[in-house]
Amino acid sequence: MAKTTYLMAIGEAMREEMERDPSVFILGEDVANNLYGSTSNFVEDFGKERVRNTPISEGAIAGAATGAAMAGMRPIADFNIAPFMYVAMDQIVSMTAKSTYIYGGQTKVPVVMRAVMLYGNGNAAQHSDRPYPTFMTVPGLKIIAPSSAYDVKGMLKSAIRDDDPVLCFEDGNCWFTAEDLPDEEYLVPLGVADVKREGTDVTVVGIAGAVPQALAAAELLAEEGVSVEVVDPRTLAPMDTDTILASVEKTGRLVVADPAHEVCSAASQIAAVVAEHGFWHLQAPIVRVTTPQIHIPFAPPLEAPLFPSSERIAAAVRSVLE
Amino acid sequence: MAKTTYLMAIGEAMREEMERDPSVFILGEDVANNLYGSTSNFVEDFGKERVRNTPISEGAIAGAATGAAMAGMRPIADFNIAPFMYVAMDQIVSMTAKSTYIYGGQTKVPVVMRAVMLYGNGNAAQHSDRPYPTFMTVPGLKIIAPSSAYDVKGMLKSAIRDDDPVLCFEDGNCWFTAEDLPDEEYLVPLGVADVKREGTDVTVVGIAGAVPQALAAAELLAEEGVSVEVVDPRTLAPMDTDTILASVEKTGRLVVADPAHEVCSAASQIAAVVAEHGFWHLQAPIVRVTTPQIHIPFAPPLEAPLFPSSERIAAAVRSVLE
Amino acid sequence: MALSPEVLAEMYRRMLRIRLFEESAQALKTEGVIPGSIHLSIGQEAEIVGACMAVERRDYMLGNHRSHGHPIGKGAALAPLMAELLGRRTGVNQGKGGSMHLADFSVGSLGESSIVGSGIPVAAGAALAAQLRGEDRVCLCFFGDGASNEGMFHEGLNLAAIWHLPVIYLCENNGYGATTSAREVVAVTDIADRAAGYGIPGEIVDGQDVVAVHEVVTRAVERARRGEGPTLVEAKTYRYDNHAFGLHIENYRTTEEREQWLRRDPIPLLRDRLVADGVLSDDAAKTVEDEARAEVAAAVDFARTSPFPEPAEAFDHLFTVPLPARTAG
Amino acid sequence: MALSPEVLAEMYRRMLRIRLFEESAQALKTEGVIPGSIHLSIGQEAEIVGACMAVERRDYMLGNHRSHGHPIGKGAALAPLMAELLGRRTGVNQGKGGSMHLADFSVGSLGESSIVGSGIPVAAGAALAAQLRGEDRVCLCFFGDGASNEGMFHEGLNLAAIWHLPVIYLCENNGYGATTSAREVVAVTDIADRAAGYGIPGEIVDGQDVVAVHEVVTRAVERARRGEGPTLVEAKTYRYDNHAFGLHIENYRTTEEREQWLRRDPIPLLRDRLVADGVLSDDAAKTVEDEARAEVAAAVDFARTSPFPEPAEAFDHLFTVPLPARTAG
Ligand SMILES: Cc1ncc(C[n+]2csc(CCOP(=O)(O)OP(=O)(O)O)c2C)c(N)n1
Ligand SMILES: Cc1ncc(C[n+]2csc(CCOP(=O)(O)OP(=O)(O)O)c2C)c(N)n1
Ligand SMILES: [Mg+2]
Ligand SMILES: [Mg+2]
Repeated sequence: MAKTTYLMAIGEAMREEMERDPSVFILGEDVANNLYGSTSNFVEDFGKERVRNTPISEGAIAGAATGAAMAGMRPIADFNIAPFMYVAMDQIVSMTAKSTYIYGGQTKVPVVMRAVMLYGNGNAAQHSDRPYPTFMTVPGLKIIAPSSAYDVKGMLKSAIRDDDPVLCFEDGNCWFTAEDLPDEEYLVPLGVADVKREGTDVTVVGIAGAVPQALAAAELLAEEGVSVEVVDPRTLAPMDTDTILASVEKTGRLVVADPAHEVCSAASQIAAVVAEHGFWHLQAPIVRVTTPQIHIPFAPPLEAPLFPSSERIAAAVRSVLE
Repeated sequence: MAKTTYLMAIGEAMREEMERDPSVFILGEDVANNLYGSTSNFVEDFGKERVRNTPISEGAIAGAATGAAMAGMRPIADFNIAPFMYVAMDQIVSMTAKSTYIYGGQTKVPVVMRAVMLYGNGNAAQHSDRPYPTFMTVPGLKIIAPSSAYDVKGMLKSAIRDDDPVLCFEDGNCWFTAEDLPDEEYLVPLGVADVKREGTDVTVVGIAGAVPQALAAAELLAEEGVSVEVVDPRTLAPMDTDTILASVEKTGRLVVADPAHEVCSAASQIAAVVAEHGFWHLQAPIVRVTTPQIHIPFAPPLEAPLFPSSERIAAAVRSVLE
Repeated sequence: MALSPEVLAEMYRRMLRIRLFEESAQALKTEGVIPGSIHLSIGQEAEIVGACMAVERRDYMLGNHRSHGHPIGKGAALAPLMAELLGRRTGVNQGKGGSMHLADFSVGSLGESSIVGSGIPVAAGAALAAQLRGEDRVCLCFFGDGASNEGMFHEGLNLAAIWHLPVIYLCENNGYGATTSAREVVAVTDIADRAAGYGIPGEIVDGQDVVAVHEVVTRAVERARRGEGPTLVEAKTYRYDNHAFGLHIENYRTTEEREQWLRRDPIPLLRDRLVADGVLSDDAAKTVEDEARAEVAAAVDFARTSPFPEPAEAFDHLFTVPLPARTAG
Repeated sequence: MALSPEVLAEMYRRMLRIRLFEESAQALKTEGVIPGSIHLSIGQEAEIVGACMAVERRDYMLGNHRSHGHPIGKGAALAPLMAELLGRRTGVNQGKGGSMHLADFSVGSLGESSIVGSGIPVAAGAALAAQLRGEDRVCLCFFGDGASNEGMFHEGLNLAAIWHLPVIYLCENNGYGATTSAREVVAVTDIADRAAGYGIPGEIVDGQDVVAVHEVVTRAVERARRGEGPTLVEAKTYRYDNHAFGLHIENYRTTEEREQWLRRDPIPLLRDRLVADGVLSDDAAKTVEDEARAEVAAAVDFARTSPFPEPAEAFDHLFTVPLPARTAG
C-alpha cells in the first residue's frame, strides 16, 4: 500500500492498461512530454508510437481517435484542459457518440477522451470550464467524473476496457488528494454510484470536486448533530439514479452540489429526476449548490466565491432542515 | 392582416430589420439562394454584399459574425440546420459568448445565430438535433425558441436589435403553421414568457414545437374537464422562471414538454427550478415529457414515437392528477 | 499498366449498378416510400468506381451524404442498401441510418457521415490503426469540394501527412456545394493545390474517366502502401441532378454547363470505349446492363417486402455494452 | 523606403517596454502576486513591434495567450495592462480577463483569446465589417505556429481570401507549440507555404529584425488597403523562456539552439544597429532605456496599489443589456 495522488492514479491506470493491452495508445498535445505529470516515462516504456504528440488540432484528435477505435484500437485521447473539447465538439457529438447507433451496431467505438477541469486558479473564462453537462445532453457518450484517487484509477481502467466512448472529466482540484490504493489490480465499474458517507437526515449528492466539499460539509454538520449522507454518482451518463433515489427515500431531503454552471447542470438533472420519481419522499425543496450562470472571472476575489464550497453546501443543508 | 407562416415570419423579421438598419447583414451557406425560403428576393433587394454565401466553414461563419459584431455590425449568421452549430461550438462558446465578459465590457457582441431544428422527418441522427440545452449550459448567450409565427417575427426582430449574442432555434415542425400578423410593426421582448392558454388545474410548460402539442393536449383535456394552463418560456436563457413559478403557485401541478433529449434538458432545468423555488406549491411530482436519451433513428416507425406529442402530454397531465 | 478486360467489365458493371440504383431511389422517393432526403451521385459514377476498385476489400473507405454509390463501388450487396433507404429492418444499418449513412462494414466501409467534412479525420484514424498494427491496409476517404473548406479537412490532412498515414483523400469536385459554386467559396481553382499546405502530392484527374481515376488512385494507394503517406486526389466531376431530391433551386448553374457535362456522361463514355476497344461486344455490354437492371430490381423488391423495425428497436445500439438499467436519467 | 529616425527610436522604445514589462511580470509572478498562468514573449519583441507599427491606431488587432506585448506594440498605456495581470479593478479588463486576455480596445485591440487559433476567423469578421462600411481599416491578427494546425486557420484564411478581406495574418513561428516542435507536427517547413491553399501571398521574414518585419507587413497592409485581400506573413522567431511560467519541461529544445537564438536577441540587435547607423547616440539610447524602465516601474506601482474588484462585480458584463431579473434559472 502506497499513498497515491489522484494525478498519479491517472497515470497508473493508463500504464496498467497499456501494459495489458497492446491496442491501447495515447494521443494528444504534448503527451510525450508529460505536460501535467500523468505520463512520466511513458515514452521510454511504450515508445513514441503509442504515446503520440499531436498537432494542436482537437478535431483531428477526436476524429482520429474515433477512426482508430472503429478500426479496432483502444485510443486514449488526451484533450488537456476540458474546454479544448469544444473545438472538437462536432467530431465528438456527430462521429464518436453517434456512429455505433447510426450504423445499426456494425461498429463499436472504444475510445476514452480525457481532460482536466481547472477552475478556481485564476485561469479565466476560457480555461476554467466544467463542461460535463454540455456533453450530458448528448446520447451515446458514457461520462465519468471521479472524485478520488481510488475512483479515478478504477474507473479509468474500466473506461479503457469499455467498448463505448467514455469521456473522463478529471477535477484539477482533486489532483493532489492522496490515498492508499490497493497493490493488487482493481476496477471500479461504470454506471454505479457510491455512497461516500452514510447518513439519515439529508442526502447530499456531490459531483466531481464537490464531493470532497460535501464530505467536509458533512463533518461540519455532524458537529451540529445533522447526519448527512453523501452520494457520488461518479458516472454522470448514464447515471445511477437508483442509488440517489434510494438515499432520498431514506432521508427525505436533497441537496445537490455541482461545480458546473447552474443551468442544465448535472445538479438540475438530478433534481428533476428526484422531483419526478422521488417526489413523495421529499420533505423539503431540492436545493442546488452550483456555480452561478456567469463566466469565470480572472481576479481571485471574484472567482473564489463562485464554486460550491463546504460552507455553501452546509448552508444549503441547514436550509432544507428548517 | 394576412395569414403568415412561421417560415415567412422569419423572412419578414430579417427583411424589416435590414431595411431599418444598414449594419444588419446575413451570412451563411447558400443564403443567397434562399435554400429554405426565408430569404426570397433578399439578394435582389439588399445585394450580395449583405446576403453573403459563405463556404461550408461553420467555425468561420461564427467567428466572422462575432468579429463583425465586435467591430460594430449586426450580423445574422444562418447555420442552416441546428446540429451544424456543433462544428462552430468553440467559436460560439469561447468567443461569441465570452468576449463581452472577458474584456470587462470593452466590447459588445450583437450577433444573431439562427438555425432550424428538423426532427420527425427521417433525417436521422446527425440532422435531427434540438440542441438548445447544449447551449443553455453556456453563460453569455441569450437563447430563444419561438413556437408561433407571431413570436418568431417579434422575437427575431428583438434579437437583431439586441446588443448581446442571441441564438435563435427555429422549429421546423412549426414552419408551416400560419396566423394573422399585425400589419404594423411590433416587437416581442426577449426574456418574457407567455401564457399561451390560461387554466387552473395543471401547468404545462412547452418548449418550441412542444407548445402546439401542449395546446392540443389542453384541448383534449378540456373535454375531460381538466383545465390546463400552457406556458411558453419563449426565451430559454436567461429564462423567465417567475412566470412559470407563478403558474405553478396557481395550479400546484407541473408537466414540462420538451422535444430535447431528457438529460440536462430545458425540461430538467425548469423542473429543478420549480423543485427548488416552488416546492411548497407542488401537489404532485413534476413530470417531464421529453425525447428519450437515444439518438434519432431514421426509420419512421422508430422515430415517430420519440418526441412529445399531445397524447403523451395529455397522459402526463392525467398522471399528475391521480 | 493496362487493365484486364475483366476489370474493365467489372467497372462498367459497378457504374451501371450505381446509376440504376440511384434511378430507382429517385423513383421510390417520388413514390414517397423513402423517408428523409436523398442526394444522388448520378454523373459521378466513374470517380467512385475508379477509386473504389483501386483498393482491396480489406481496405477501409469513408463516404458522405452523397454516398449511395460508394459501397456499391466497393462491392456491397445491393439489397440491404436499398432496404436501408426504405428504413427497413433488413437495411444494412437496420433502419437506423438511412440514405445519408449507407454503410456496409463488411466491405470495409467505416461509415458515411452527413456532416460535411467530418469523415476526413476519422479516415486518418483508421489509417493510423492499420499503421500501428503493421497491417497492409489503406483508407480511401471521399468528400466534396465544399468539404475542402471545413477545418476538418485541414486538420485531417495535416495529421495524415505528419504521420505518413496510408490514406487516399479523394475530393469529388463536382463544382458546387449545395447551391454554391466552388468558384465563389473555394479560394483556389484546383483543390489539389491545397496539398502544398501539407507537403503531400496533389493530383488532378478527369472524374468522368474511370480508367484515369483508377490509375491515379492506384498510384496513391501504392504510395500509401509503401509507407510514404497520404495523397490528395481531386476528381473533376459533376452531379446531373439537384443537390438533394426535390430541391428545385437551380439558379446557380446554367443549362449549357449541365449539357456540356452530360456529353461526358461517364457511363456511355465507358461503354463506347469498351465496345470500340473490343473489350466488350455490344451483346456482352447488353448482358451486363440486363444483369445490373435485374439486380437492382431484386434489391427494390427485397426492400419493399422487408418489414419495418419495431419501435422498441429504437433503443438498441446506443451503446455496445449498455450500463445497468436504472429507473431514470 | 527608409524609416525615419523617430520611427526607429519608437520601435526601440516599444520593444524595450515589452521586454521590461515581461521581466516585471516574471518577477511579480515569482513573487506570487499574479494569479493564473503567464506566457512571456521575451525574444519575440521585434516581430510584435515591427508588425504593430506597420498599422495605424484605427486598425484592428487580435492577439492570443502570449500577447502581453501586442497592445504595447500598438501603443497601449502600460499601467492598466499591468493592473490586469494582477487582477485589479483598474485593469484594462477590470480584472475579468488577466494575462491571457490583455486587450486594450482603445488602441484597436479586438481581444486576445487563449484558445489556440480562435482569433483567426474573428479577425476576418472585423475586416469584413471595415470592408462593408467602406472604411480604410485593416486587421492584424497574430497567432503561433501551433495555431496554424487548427481548423480555424484554414477556415479563416479561406474566408478572408475569397472575400478579399483586409487582414494581415501574422504567424509568429517560434518553432514550438507548448512543448512540441513544429517540425514534428506541422507538415510543411515554412508555414508561409500554406498560403498556396488560399491563393494569397505567403511571406517569410526574419522575426528578429524589426525593420524587416515592418517592411513585409507594410507591404501586406498596403495590399489590404488596396482591396486586394489578405496576406499570410510568417515571422521566424523564438521565445527565450518556458512556454508558460513555471513549466520546467525543456527536454524538447537544446541549449545550443537557444543560445544561437540568444545571439540574435532583437533588442541588442536593434540597439547596435541604431547606434552604428547614427540614428541614436549611446546617450539617446540610454535615455530611451531609462524612460522605458521608469514607465514599467510606474505601471507596477499602479498595479500593486490598485484595489481588487468587489465580489459582486463578477456579475457585471455577462451581457451588455441584461434581461429582466428573475428569481432563478
Ligand atoms: C457541417 C455541415 N454543414 C452543412 C451541411 C449541409 N450540406 C449538406 S451537403 C452540402 C454541400 C456539400 O458540398 P460538397 O462537399 O461539395 O459535396 P456534394 O454535395 O457536392 O457532393 C451542405 C452545405 C452539412 N450537412 N454539414
Ligand atoms: C484550442 C487549444 N488547444 C490547446 C491549448 C493549450 N495551449 C496553450 S498555448 C499552446 C501552444 C501554442 O503554440 P503556438 O500556437 O505555436 O503559440 P506559442 O505558444 O508558441 O506562442 C497550447 C497547446 C489551448 N490554449 N487552446
Ligand atoms: Mg460538391
Ligand atoms: Mg509557437
